[in-house]
Amino acid sequence: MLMKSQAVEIERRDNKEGNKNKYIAEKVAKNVFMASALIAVISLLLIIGFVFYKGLTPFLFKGYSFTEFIMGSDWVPSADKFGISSMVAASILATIGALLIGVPVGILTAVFIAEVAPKKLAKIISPAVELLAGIPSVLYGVFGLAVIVPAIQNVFNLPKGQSLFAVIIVLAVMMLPTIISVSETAIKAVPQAFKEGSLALGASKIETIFKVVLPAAKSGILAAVVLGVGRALGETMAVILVAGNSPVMPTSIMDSVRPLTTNIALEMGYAFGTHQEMLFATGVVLFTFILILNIVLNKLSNKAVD
Amino acid sequence: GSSSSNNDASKVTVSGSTSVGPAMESIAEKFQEKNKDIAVEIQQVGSSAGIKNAIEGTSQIGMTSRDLKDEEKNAGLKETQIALDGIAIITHKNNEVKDLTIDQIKGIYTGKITNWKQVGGKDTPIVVLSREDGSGTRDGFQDKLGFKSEELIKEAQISDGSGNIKSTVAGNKNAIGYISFGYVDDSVNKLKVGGVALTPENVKANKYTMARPFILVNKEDAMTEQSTKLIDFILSDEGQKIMEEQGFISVK
Amino acid sequence: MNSNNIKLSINKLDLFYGDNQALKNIKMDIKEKKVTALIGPSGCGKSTFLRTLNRMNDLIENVTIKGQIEVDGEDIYKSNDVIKLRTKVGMVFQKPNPFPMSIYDNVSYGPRTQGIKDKKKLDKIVEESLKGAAIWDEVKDRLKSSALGLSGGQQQRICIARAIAMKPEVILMDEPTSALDPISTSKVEELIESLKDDYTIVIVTHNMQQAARISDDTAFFLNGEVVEFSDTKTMFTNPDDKRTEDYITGRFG
Amino acid sequence: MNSNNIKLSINKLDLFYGDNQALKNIKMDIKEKKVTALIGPSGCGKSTFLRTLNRMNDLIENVTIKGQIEVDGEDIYKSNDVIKLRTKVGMVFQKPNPFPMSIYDNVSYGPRTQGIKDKKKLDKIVEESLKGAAIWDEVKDRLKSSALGLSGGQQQRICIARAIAMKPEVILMDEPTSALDPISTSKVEELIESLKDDYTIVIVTHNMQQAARISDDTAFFLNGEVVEFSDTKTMFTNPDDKRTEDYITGRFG
Amino acid sequence: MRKLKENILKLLVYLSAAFTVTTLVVIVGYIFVQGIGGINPTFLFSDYSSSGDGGILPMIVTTLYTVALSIAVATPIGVLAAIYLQEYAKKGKMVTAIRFATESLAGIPSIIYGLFGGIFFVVTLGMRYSILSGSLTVAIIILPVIIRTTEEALKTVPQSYREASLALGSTKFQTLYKVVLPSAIPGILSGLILSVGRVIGESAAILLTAGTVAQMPGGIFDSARTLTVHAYLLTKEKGDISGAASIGIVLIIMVLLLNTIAKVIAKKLNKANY
Ligand SMILES: Nc1ncnc2c1ncn2[C@@H]1O[C@H](COP(=O)(O)OP(=O)(O)OP(=O)(O)O)[C@@H](O)[C@H]1O
Ligand SMILES: Nc1ncnc2c1ncn2[C@@H]1O[C@H](COP(=O)(O)OP(=O)(O)OP(=O)(O)O)[C@@H](O)[C@H]1O
Ligand SMILES: [Mg+2]
Ligand SMILES: [Mg+2]
Repeated sequence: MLMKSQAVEIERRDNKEGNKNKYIAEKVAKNVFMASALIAVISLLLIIGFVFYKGLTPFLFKGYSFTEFIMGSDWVPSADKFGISSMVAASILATIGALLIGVPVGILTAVFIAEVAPKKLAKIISPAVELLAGIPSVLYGVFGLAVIVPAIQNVFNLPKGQSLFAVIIVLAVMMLPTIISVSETAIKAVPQAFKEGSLALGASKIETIFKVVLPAAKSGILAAVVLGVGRALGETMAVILVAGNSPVMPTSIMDSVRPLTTNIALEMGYAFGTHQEMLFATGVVLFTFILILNIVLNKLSNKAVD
Repeated sequence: GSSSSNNDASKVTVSGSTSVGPAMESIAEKFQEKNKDIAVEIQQVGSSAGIKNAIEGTSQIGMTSRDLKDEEKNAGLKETQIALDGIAIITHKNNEVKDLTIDQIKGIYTGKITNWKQVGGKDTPIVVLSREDGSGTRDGFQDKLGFKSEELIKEAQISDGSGNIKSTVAGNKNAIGYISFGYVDDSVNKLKVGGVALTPENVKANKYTMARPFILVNKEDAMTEQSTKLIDFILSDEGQKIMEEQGFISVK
Repeated sequence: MNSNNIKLSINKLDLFYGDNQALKNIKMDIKEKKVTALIGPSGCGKSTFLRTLNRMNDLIENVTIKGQIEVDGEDIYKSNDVIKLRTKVGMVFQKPNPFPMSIYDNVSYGPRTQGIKDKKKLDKIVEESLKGAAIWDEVKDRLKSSALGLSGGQQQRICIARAIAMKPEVILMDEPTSALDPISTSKVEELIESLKDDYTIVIVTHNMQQAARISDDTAFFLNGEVVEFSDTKTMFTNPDDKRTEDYITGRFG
Repeated sequence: MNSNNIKLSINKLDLFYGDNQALKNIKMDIKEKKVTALIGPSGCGKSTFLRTLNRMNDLIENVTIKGQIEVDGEDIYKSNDVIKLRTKVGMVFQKPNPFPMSIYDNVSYGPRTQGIKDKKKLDKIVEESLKGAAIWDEVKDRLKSSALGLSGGQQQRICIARAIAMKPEVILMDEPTSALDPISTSKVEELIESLKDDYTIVIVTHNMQQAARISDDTAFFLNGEVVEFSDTKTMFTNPDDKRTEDYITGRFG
Repeated sequence: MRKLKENILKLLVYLSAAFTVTTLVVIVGYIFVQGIGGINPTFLFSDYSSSGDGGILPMIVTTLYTVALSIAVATPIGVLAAIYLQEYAKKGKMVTAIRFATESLAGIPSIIYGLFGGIFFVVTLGMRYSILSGSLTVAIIILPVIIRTTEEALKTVPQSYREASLALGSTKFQTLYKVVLPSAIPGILSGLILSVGRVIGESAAILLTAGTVAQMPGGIFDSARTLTVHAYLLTKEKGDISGAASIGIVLIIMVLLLNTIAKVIAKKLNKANY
């Protein structure tokens, strides 16, 4: 029999040919990976350190009160008044609003591209969305200023259109590309076997998507949301143009607001000394804010599925 | 391009205010035409960064559109005023109010006047636009009107940059703002102040009082033959003429 | 009720993966409330055939299907209601594919999509189905833990439970006992035996004894063709075709 | 060579998935160049046990392993060289898991990672291995097409071919014929028979006849314990334990 | 009931897609309408002049430099770091902490990165205002995006592939390189495309590190002005919206080209995948 003859000339394929290389490669690779992770972590730590050092200086060494900073309502740097309560409120409201619009629209669009749309259509929309990611935020701002702001002003018959509402729309639109492309990849990676299993049980395509595919892609979708929110929150250039930037506590969605990020970007160019440090302190607050947001998002998405 | 070493003797590095920057670019172009062996590098990174760069030696010359703060002055910088910039008060093109007094403007910016009809216009609220705290234009503007940042009406819309104020005013019929004279165009309406129009002549003659200086700062020991030559060129008749062409007002 | 009613009627069925013909001119009548076994060497097209019966091949790109399949006299490839079809025609896949959810959620998935919300009702369905699939005792204490943490055979039985929880009219089973030990196998066979009273069952198996034991009709596939299709007794005692005989007796190949 | 050399020696092996004990105090000596069969009901720990032998369970989180496993007298959980271990101890998984690559690339994968680059040599290995796994004829014309487009049984044989292409010393097979028709099954059994001359083989099977036919020793697992471990003949003719007897004769449960 | 719910969900999916597509069309349309008038050969292919009749060639070149450099720096570090976190590092507090820090940094406004880069690269490391400083700064900005998307891509590769490869005596690295990474390419690619977008769209951070010199850069050690910085300065100082929109058109086309190139390359890399 065939197998016999083969068995006779058996030749074990162990540690002979080029096998040493493989061990070396493994060692080298592991170290390279670790080094990269280290570089990444170090550069990220450097930035965190830098922001915190700069941002905490006024409170640690200059006798400013952190509570007053957080709770204070007046922001007049030239008069040495640094209170950001209105900005914290603006940031929270703007983020929640943008999340409420951007996240569902983004995820559902990803669903459309990955599962619902005909292949040909998906092939057009998907790169088009990536295009949205490449448009500089300045242009989103210009667009917001020239189109969205007047639209709000006219539709609601207001003296001005710069408002929390405009910020929410612009942010929601800006987080879309990230949420869509990252979720799309996650949805596409869900094994066919899961879908088959569900469809074979008489579930419709939509049921399959919402009950099996999305939960199975949850980790990727969460990443999409986190990155999308990050992109939107870190965005300043567009927001500056549509927010109005008045440092007052918003009482309605049509009020002008100054979110934390804009405060930083707006004044950094001319800021100096304590004023500049206070802008970094704003960054520290923002960082904490995002940290909390991420924790909440993680918790929420864990609950939603288990 | 050229090597970027700071010690490169043939290179002059300038950085700072975005208001001064474009004018400096024009000057540099002319200057380089005349001095082929000298390269001028201009960074528009904001007044504060420019001053900081001059102090730290990242640049030889800093450009600022605001006065130096005490701490900055202590760093031993030499200041050279190279031009004046008139501050234009602008409104929407369809706004029928064409002239305001200093007091009216101050009233509007401090919240005492909130409706256009109080100054002879339509019965619509006034949307006040201002620059960010720390801005040179804002400093100059408030100085001349005589009020402090704290008094600025809380609801004022804040924009960074003359361009953004101009775009916003051009799009909102209720708005009022102020920008650097060099950037005014016919998309907006430039107001007279107390009956005086903003022209270089009027600024020079001190009739139109709302103006701010453009200043170059430098550390003495950072200066080279070339950088000194550049400053001299700016202050020369030819340099000042370019400044005027750019819409600013000569200091001579 | 006439027990020789035709539940599924397949006629002139051709199937291509791209240019590759995997099913050739299949003709077969599957009787209601009977067990029909599909046998044949690996790669001969059994799974492919099974998957055409509930239009699962619709999901694969580049598949071309010609011919006719009727369920209860209705051409399934003409109707648009795939969902109704699949509710009627349940399936257990060759590779166990539990959802990444808890065991309970896996089994109650079908009923829930059917709109059943009553917790008690669902509990009952889950228990019955798991018992039916001979796995209740093993998992009753861990219904809330993930189905992915189960052994291969356990996963397979979960998938069986998931399919019968739907109470379909036809159940397609692709080697449902391939990963099972003899005891579970005989339990599943018992289950099939008892399901026969109410369901039409089509089963792919590599186990000749199993086919002989549980099926009423048997189809022998070879290279995408049905070589022989007749009642099981005849086929196993007195096959028409030489190739069938060779295969059944293991003399083939 | 003494054919009763001990190749793998397992001692006091406990394994936990989290808090759940899946293997309890296993003791077993697996002889060189013999076939050892693992039998037992679904979920009893056969796969888990098999996967400890080449440290595949290292990849699962929350697994705790106690006790000792020696290959050629060396404690595999003490040594750091898992790679050498796995080169020596090959594996065929319960669920066929071909790579998303061509058939050729799947089979030549192992040799290539071992540094073999010579195209001719690789061609030869691929051909031999596919022949050995009784699938050469079916795929020889489509070696360059994706292994994922194969039928279940074909995929399983590709995975067998992939494992023997490495020429390991020990081959662990988790139900290698579960998805195969009788002919392929007997071909794989022949393969195992012939491999025995050079390899030590551990095989999980649910098929008692298969265990009886091909193995020299058999271990019967129940609830994570080895109830009985002896040479196959004894076990199938004269089992020590009542439970073994019940299981083998199908009277169990 | 079931049908109704189903139809509502379906409707929501379609509405969302419609919203996205409309937004896209309106924004891109706006940019084209505003900017197309400014597009001409002189604008595209001639050197910049402060008098306004010059072109944006130096900015185009600078943008390409910046994209190439920052992607070249961030991709290997980001992808390799993600591999380390996902495949090598012991799951635990440390990894969770790193992931959290990474994600939270993704939300810090880029101007802060700019200030950091302005101190760290420009002054401390003596790189001065240069394309290099700018690229390194944005490289840090896009690091979180690359790390996180790569991690997700790795997670979606079925464990059975890894098991199969390791069981064949492959090293972890071989497994990664030959099986895992090819399967993860689409995910990594979408991260890269997002990052290219982010680099191209960045203004504040680059302005403070690469500077704004409107001249043709001689190399990566020169200070220069990217397209976006140019657009930013135009809108901010001059309110020149149509100028900015013209640049926007150039950027859109550039993004389109870069994405296509990225996909072609990925396809090549991905030949192992069926
Ligand atoms: N990854 C896992 N996490 C938690 N529990 C597991 C995991 N894998 C297996 N188990 C449990 O360990 C026990 C033994 O499983 P194992 O896969 O070893 O069974 P088996 O004997 O191979 O069964 P089968 O014949 O069905 O494949 C089972 O109860 C199973 O549910
Ligand atoms: N998705 C696919 N794309 C291309 N060819 C396929 C695909 N699925 C199956 N085939 C081919 O179609 C033929 C029939 O496959 P099928 O899965 O129906 O076989 P089977 O009879 O179920 O075999 P097994 O007993 O091994 O499961 C085989 O040659 C197989 O390679
Ligand atoms: Mg099959
Ligand atoms: Mg098993």
